[in-house]
Amino acid sequence: MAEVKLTPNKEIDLKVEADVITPDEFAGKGKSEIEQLLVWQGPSQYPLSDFFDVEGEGGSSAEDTTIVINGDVSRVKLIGAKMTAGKIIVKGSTGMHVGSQMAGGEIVVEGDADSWPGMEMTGGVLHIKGNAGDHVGSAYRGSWHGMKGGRLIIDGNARSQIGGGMTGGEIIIGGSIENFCGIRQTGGLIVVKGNAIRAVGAEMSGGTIVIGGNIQKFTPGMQNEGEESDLEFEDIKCSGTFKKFRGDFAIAKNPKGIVYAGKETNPDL
Amino acid sequence: MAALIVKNGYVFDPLNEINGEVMDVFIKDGKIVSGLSEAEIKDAKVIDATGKTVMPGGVDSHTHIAGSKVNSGRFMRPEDHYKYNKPKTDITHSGCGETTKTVYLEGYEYAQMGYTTAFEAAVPPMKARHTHEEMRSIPMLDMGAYLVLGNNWFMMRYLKEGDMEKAAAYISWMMRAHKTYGIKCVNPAGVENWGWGENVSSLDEANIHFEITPREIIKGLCELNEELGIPMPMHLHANNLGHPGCYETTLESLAIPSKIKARQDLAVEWAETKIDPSRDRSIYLTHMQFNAFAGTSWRDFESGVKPLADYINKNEHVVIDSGCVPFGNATCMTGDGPSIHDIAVLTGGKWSNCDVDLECGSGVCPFTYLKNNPVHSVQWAMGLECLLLIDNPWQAIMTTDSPNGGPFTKYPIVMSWLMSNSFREQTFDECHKWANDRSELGGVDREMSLYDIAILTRANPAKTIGMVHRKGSLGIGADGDVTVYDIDPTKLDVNNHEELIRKFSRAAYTIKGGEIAVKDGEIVSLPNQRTYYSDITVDETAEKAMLADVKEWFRYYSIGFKHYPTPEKYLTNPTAINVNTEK
Amino acid sequence: MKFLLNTGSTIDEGRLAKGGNKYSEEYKKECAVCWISPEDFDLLGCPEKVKVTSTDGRYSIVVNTKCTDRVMCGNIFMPRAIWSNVVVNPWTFSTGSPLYKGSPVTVEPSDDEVLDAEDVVLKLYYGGE
Amino acid sequence: MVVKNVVCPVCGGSCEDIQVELKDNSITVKNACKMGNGKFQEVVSEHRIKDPMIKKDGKFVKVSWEEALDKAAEILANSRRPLLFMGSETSCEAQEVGLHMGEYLGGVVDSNATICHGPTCMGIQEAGLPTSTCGVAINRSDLNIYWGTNPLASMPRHMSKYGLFPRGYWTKRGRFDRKVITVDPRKTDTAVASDLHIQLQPNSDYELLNALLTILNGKTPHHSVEQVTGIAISVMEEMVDMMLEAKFGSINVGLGAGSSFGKHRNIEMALNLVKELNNNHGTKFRIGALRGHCNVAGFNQIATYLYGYPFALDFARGYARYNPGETSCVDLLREKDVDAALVLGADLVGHTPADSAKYLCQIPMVCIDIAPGPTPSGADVLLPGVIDAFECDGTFYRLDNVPVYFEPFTDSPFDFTKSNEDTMKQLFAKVKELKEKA
Repeated sequence: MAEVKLTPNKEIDLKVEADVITPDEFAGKGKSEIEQLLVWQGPSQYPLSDFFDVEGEGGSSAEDTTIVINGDVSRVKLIGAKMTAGKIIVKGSTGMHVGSQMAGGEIVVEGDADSWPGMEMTGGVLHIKGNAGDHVGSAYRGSWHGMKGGRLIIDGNARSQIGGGMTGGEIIIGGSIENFCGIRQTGGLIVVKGNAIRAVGAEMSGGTIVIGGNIQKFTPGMQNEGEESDLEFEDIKCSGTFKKFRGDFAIAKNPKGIVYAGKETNPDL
Repeated sequence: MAALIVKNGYVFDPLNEINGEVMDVFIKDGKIVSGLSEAEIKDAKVIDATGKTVMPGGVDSHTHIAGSKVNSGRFMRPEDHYKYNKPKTDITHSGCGETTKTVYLEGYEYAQMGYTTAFEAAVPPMKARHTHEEMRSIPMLDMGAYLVLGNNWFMMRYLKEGDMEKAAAYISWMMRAHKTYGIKCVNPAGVENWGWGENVSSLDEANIHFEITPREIIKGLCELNEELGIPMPMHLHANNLGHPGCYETTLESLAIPSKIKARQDLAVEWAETKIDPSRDRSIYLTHMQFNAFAGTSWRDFESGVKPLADYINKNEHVVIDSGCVPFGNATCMTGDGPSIHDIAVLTGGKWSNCDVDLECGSGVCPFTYLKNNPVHSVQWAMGLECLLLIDNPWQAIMTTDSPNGGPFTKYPIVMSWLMSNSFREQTFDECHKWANDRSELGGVDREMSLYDIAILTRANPAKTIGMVHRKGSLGIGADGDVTVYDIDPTKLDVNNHEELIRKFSRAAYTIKGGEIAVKDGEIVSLPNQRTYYSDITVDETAEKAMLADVKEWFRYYSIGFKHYPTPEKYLTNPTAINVNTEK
Repeated sequence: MKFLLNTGSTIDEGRLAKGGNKYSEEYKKECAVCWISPEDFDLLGCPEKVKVTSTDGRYSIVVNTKCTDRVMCGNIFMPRAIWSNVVVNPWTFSTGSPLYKGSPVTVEPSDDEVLDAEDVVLKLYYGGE
Repeated sequence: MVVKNVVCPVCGGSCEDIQVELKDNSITVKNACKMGNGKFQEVVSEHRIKDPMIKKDGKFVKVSWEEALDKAAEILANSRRPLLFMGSETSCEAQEVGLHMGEYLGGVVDSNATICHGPTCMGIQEAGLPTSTCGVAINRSDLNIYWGTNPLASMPRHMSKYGLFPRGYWTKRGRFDRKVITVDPRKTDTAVASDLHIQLQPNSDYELLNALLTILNGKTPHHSVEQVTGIAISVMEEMVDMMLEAKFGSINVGLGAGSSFGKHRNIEMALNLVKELNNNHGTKFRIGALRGHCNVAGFNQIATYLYGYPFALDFARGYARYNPGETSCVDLLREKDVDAALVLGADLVGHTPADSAKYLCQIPMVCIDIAPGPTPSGADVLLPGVIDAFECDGTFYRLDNVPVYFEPFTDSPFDFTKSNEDTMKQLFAKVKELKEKA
């Protein structure tokens, strides 16, 4: 397995778009070729080496290539976008769109991720160890088709519109979330260990959401369907007792979306 | 501008009955000429078309590319845009949109396919300024637009009262006020009912309050159209569109003007053509495929094209465009609010609707035609049936009702299906078996020639809408609009449809008004565009009396009378066509 | 005390803004104002002026008060203008539009001066760093 | 001389029945509302910005038009990522030049919608827009709902012209033929004039709309909605009944829905509600936004047909990309992701949150405006604006997206520019010249 190490070499003012940072692009390329890959800053393109010191070279295929980003890249967008194989490790925080439309391979972000991680992803694993912004694994504006497959794990908190239009795959969030989690979801699974503010499962017609903590403002179109304990979704287990709801009846006459809300944490529901 | 010679190509010019003869085409000062002087030849730019196909510039007589409903489509569909982008170049603007394209892209992509002329199919009068604003921004294409009148309060009132003189004066005033070209009639009487959430279901059902029937409106508008000598026949989007069984309504609708004689009265200098350039049809049915559904529900849905085609084969007063469905992404948009609403209920997707003061309405919803969907696959077959079962190509025009059946950029695929039986067979194999079981297409082995294609995409649309004085032919005096496709007719292999599609998609040359706009499928210059509208002469007294009515009823409009018309400022090279001058 | 801040137009705010009078005393009188419900006003001790502080505590603005039953308890209203926008939450929930309506803010009585619109620009935005 | 049928350039109402009489130093205006009248007085006002100015050592100094224009062009041409803010207080024609310039420079172009009905636009992108032009509501509507808007303050003639009082074809008795519901956490004058005032808790529009739809779909909303919205389910049911009893209902949404917590999702839900109401419930419904700013709808329309998106267009890659929160003005400024700005006909410094306003004051900024205010104060180059519909012709789009062509009743007071469109074109030519030299 070949490893390419990218070390940020300057403070970035205007944000940079680096959708070339993928194992697919790096595969088969030597150090100097990687250095010459072009990234965008505003309307101009610059070699990758203007922003990163490059060490190592790509493997023979994407699968054989690991990219380690050695530092904070919170002003760099689109890292790992559309990647199909291989691995990216970010030893810091990333900007928007990390792993956007990714189809395979693995991305690990040790810090935080800005909004839109894993937009419309179809496969692979995207693991963010810190917090994430809005639109985790969601669809682009106007589209009702978000994440289709793969797994998105966020150890910390995430904000609004998680899994918008999700049709498949799993999103697992260790911390708390804000608004409109699973909006327009039609398939797949979202598990949130912490609390939610509002509109969980709004406009969903399929798929499953589990909220372990408290939901401040519940979605009115959800109808109670009793209780279930110790949920299991293949390798994902949620222990404890949950109130089960089906919905969203605001959006459909016979919706198939399921929301589980922790029983202890939601005495008022 | 230097003269231009398109040399040595295989020329297909149906209006001059030229079928693949090798010849030269000469253009001077933007017009086709019979030849050039020696001095002119010396300075002329020469395009070597040896081994290539030469046709007049393409003409689209029914497309949705400008105006408020088109823009509603663009507005509500960012997901249609974000993956379909064309960056700016030194001479072109950027653009985006697979089915709801931005204005610049519309001009460029039509030109890249060899088209030079496109007419916008529906203008809501009160929003005509918007349509013109967009047309002004569409590069390269010569354009015109049809005014929606089938549910207009003034029109319905005059027709109900039988006041044909004022009705004629109203049409004349409206065409001038809004700089539009012909009459469009969408779901007559039904769209007004949609103002209350209703529709009409038969030709003899009177609508709410105005108490006029679709039949009366169609008849009235067809009569007025010919009385005024308007360039094109009354352009009908029939009632019940998109509902199983609607073909029967369509059949009845086509019969309404069967006794009305076409009368086109234009003060223009016609280009020289062998075939009589004036039109002989009294009704132009649009997107026939959507109006040809048979069956009683989606379960027993089937093609109703055959009975309609049979009727058309026996009745010369009808011309149609097809509204083909080439599969894939589309955006449904029409002035028929209730029909779009029904589609949106079926899809459960996004839905836009806009009813317009005293005039008309519109609806928009995204749509995807899937090969494995039984109904969609039949619709694909039906669109091709419309063109293949009608015997006389001069009664048919190829469209996708862009972007309803699919975007116009898919015309090359449709052209290839028409030319290649093996390509149709291949598609039958790929799609749901209903396509074969529930249409007649499988039994058709007709393969269209390049000559037929030239009729369906150039000569006949131009003739139908009364533009042969400039468009649709390579006759002397016609506009210097020429398409060169890199297709050698002597070596044409229609089984290689992939190559055919590619060659129709990227013209070797598109020449517009004598300027080379496209070379090898790329935009190389941006010739000026023009907007045509009808300036119809009517009796002044009738006009005065009509205007008195209009002003009185104007209090029901939310816009003032003074701000209602469209000033010429919104048009690029406004070109009035004087109509009804002999009367 | 914690409140939800609602901002919006008032007819005189519109009249003065459209009339180009953003630097007039009249505009300041109309817009540098915090509407408070009678109950909350009492709780605050009926102050003539209050200091409103943004959600994250980084920005504050002092404005006059207006006691009115037009707003509900727990809410305050400020005409949309530079004073209210100083304390509006700049986070847009990925929509581009900040929380002009419903920003959580803190309100406390104050004796400080109410700044003119121009001074807000000069003192807070230019001199602020 | 009295000029009739003048178009008012203040709000999205685009009233076109204004009468003006302009004398040497005064103007008399008829038919305009308080706000409109305020603007008409600008033609003769003392404070009008008349001279081009450049800020030198923190102070504005008067300079020639050429010098100011050169400096402005320099700022834009030297920028690595400019923000062009095409405000709503000008014509589509001027805004179009800004879009072209943004495309040319690879910058970002935004407009007032971004801090106004941007979320409404985004809601439409999620659900579509079942609407009509205003006349349809005038002629047919027997139920009018004001949701999160107080038109008496933001569009003062809306009630008399479009919403409440107008006598239409089937509503000949005006107010007597209409019921009115207002949804607003504040007891506004509009709320007071209504038949039903739903005084919901702030930031609970989404839950209320979701509950109304649930009722419409034949279910009882979850009981917690009463506590969340502060509205009893029985009142919600009453509201649904009123909607279903209407022959034709018209909903007018304001920023109370689009700008509060929930943003575009509130609007999306309102649009879903209207969609469902049109599905065989025996009623017809339309919805429209009250566009407070003059030509804010116009920018949305032209940006969409020219480049595909209604606002927040980022041209960095040579074509437009759109992602509010990333490519929108407030976020770009907050994130310091642009390095220069051009602001035409909008008070961005006054109307964006402090972080954004502050950064805008720090970067080089060109401002085109007519009167002093926070944004002119924050500018480095100040170019005098021309007042559309008073001093030049052009196009506005009305709140219902109907384009209105306006003609002036007087001339531009300047010999160096005829209109903002003219100014923008002159500026663009200079920018091109500089860029091509470099």
